[in-house]
Amino acid sequence: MDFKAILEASYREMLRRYIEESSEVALYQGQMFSRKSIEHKVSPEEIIHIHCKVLKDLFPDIQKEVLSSFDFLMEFMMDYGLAYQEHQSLRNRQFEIISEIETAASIQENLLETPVPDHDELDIGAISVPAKKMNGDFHQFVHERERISIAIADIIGKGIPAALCMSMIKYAMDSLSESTKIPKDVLEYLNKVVEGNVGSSMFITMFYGIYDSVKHLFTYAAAGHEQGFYYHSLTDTFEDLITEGIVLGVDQDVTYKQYEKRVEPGDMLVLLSDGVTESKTDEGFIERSAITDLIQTYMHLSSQEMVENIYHDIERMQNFELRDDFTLIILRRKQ
Amino acid sequence: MDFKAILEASYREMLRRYIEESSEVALYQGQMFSRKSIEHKVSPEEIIHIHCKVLKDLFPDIQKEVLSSFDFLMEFMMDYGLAYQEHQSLRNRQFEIISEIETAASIQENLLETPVPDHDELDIGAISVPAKKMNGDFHQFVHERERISIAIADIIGKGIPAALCMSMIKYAMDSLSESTKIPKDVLEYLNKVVEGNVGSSMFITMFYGIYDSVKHLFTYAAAGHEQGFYYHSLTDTFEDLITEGIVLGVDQDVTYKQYEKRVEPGDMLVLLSDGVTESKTDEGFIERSAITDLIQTYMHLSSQEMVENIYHDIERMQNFELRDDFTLIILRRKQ
Amino acid sequence: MENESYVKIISEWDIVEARQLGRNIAKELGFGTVDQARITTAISELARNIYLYAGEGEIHIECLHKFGRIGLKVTAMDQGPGIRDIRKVMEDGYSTSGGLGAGLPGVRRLMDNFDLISSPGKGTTIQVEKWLR
Amino acid sequence: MENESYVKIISEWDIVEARQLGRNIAKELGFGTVDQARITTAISELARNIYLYAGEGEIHIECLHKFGRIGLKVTAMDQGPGIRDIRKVMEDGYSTSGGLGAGLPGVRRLMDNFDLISSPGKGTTIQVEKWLR
Ligand SMILES: [Mn+2]
Ligand SMILES: [Mn+2]
Ligand SMILES: [Mn+2]
Ligand SMILES: [Mn+2]
Repeated sequence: MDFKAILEASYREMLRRYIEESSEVALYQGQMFSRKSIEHKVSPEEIIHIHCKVLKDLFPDIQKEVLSSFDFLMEFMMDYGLAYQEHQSLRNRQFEIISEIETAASIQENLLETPVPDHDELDIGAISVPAKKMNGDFHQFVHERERISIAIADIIGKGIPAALCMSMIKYAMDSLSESTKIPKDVLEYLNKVVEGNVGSSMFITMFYGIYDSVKHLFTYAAAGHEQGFYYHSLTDTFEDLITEGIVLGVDQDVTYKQYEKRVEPGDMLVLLSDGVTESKTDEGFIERSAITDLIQTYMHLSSQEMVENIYHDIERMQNFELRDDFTLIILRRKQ
Repeated sequence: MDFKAILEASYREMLRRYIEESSEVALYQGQMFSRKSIEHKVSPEEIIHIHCKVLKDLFPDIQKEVLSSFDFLMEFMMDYGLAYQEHQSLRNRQFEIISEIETAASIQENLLETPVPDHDELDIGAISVPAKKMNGDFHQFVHERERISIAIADIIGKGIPAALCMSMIKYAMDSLSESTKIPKDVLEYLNKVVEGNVGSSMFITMFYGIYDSVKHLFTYAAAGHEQGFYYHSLTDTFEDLITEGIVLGVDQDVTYKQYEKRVEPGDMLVLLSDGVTESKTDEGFIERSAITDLIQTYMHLSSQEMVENIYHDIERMQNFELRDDFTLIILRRKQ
Repeated sequence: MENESYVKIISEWDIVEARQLGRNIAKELGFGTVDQARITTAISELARNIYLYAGEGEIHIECLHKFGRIGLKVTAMDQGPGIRDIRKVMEDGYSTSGGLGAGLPGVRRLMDNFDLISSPGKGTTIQVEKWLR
Repeated sequence: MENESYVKIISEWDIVEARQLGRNIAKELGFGTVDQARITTAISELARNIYLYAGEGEIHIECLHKFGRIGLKVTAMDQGPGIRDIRKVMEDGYSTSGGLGAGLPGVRRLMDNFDLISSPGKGTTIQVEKWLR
């Protein structure tokens, strides 16, 4: 027996039972069965037709006009049926594109993998989550002897174009010679790369810092990037990590200012992308103070646990819809 | 009055008229109106509800059981309604993704733009057309003093992942120091880049050659790339440009063989990607000899006209559907 | 019943007439109510396309008897501007987005066979068939 | 009518009971037939998720009276395996592809507010609300 015959027979039985008993069971069975008919691509106008046919059987003395009303209802449902069939086909195509994007995203993830440095005196945590499949945020740790460099960048824009652009930045970073690894020089070099290669449509914000783990000195510079926070353990207060400097890719000949910070035991550096601070909840954008509040809440945990908990809280505040790529790094000098 | 109230009133009127006259006009109006309700995101279960309500009004003595049957029908339509709402949302997302891919494609096009060198003694033509929106073929000309270098590469795979990978190759090519610009060295360097960066999932075939326009000597090497053709003007014959060498990205320590060809006046170098030779028509794959036949046909034209005509002929042979990215370069030493 | 009937599409009323003709013939041939409605919807869409984009044209309806099977064939023809990008109009989600209705992909779904010939500036001919099961 | 009622979900029959409870309360609160069916479908989906993925759990139904408005709140809770990737299950087309039904995006569409807390290994709590218009 083909599905349509089964459908008709079951429909008759379920409807008869429902009319007799008015029971919730019959309605539940109806819903379960309707999924099967969706699976079998039965369109809604056919359901109307079956309903009408079954009524005629069950109530032989039903008004002729009532029966004929179903012709009208069926006609009315016709376009719904077509929209619904289009749905099936769009969904299939979408799955194709999505699987392509997922492949690209996993290549990207591979490419950008950057293990968090393990250091006796430092406790570092990092999380980076794309809003869509592909990440337009970038971060990288490089650990060479006493120096740990931390880069965090955000391509203006999201998705595939941003990801394309970012794989270039990554490559440019890798080809930095060791001598250039002074924050302001790095930004000036990358600025030229972006200006030359990416075209006028793409801009990149970046924060680049080097932590000297012998002197406990943090040297940094930034190009239009979201300001981080500095946590003073002694006074239990947060301070903005203020930096000046235009985004990468606007002007060939920009120079960047460089800053320094002596890091005391228990102090924390908090670096982020604007996806963290510009999270939008039902009540509007969250305040920067909401981030520092969350840090306070989780401060007793390790840096990695901190960034993960903060991410999960903000994800929930946004109803699980990220509006921008989200990157958060915390570096704490151990007590 | 909001749309649902209008819908209900119109539905009543149209149904009343249809039951009275059984006319096609009423059905046509019903269909037109149903599009409006689709536009206003009215779901099918609501249509069922309105139908039932209107029937009750029009036929006050309708059987109670018939009316209650609509509760069942409504329940049955519920999942159809949800599928239909999902359709709206999927379609919006699809349009978003497509526009994103188009942006990425235009960034890529910008990035890969490579003007064809203009030279007194040489006539060069090039065409590269992606099968999907984004190109997984790559070609580049660099003209420095007497040397013209020509690179042509094909990422195994198409679409977004290939494009992502290719923007890296482009960057790696740009950062080649001048001293490394010997075909076999270039391939060995790029092989290491691909192996280190792209991960095990991506392979790239490449042909790299340097034309010395003083000595008219063409030096070249290839990594698993589709073989080109060499045209001898004197004998009016084609020869395959045979090369040995494994694709990039398989093994760190590969070395490549280098070849040389002295180019006489009227001779031609034909470089291509496998999208040209593996074009599939209704009669199966086209033969490599079909390409040389086409070149013979258009040989009286300039190199640029040649590659464009050949592309258009092959596009038509395939019913305007490219199955792979298509790149064709012809370099002719003028008579 | 004649073997071929047709309706000239000039005004919106002609769309209704083409629908009616199609429904009648489908009924006579023995199509069930749901298929009658599908054939009518397809005709409606084709006629409406003529009315909206070409100004005028014709809808022909033929009975098919081939290999012992019975079917119905609808031909919609006009001398309108033609379709510039056929791959685009046959794409899902293209015409439905603005509430424009089923569009040609919808017509293709409603019927069994679909064929389209169009030359820019010369007009469009669309032929669709549905077979009795 | 009490202010909160609940059904333990252990067998498939309990899904029906939860639906019935929800429909009754929705009706008493004055929701129309369509909204009653929507609330019931949402409850059905939540209860079924508990039954299929957590084995057992509870569906609580409360009446809401806030700012002079009347609403209905459904809480579904279990101590099941939890949801590992919340964003994934909230994605359109993810659950419906296998004919699995509305899924959580469907539940979200059927109701006005949606909230979800889940910890892997500890369980899931979903709260949804619908307001009388
Ligand atoms: Mn961004
Ligand atoms: Mn951002
Ligand atoms: Mn390829
Ligand atoms: Mn290829």
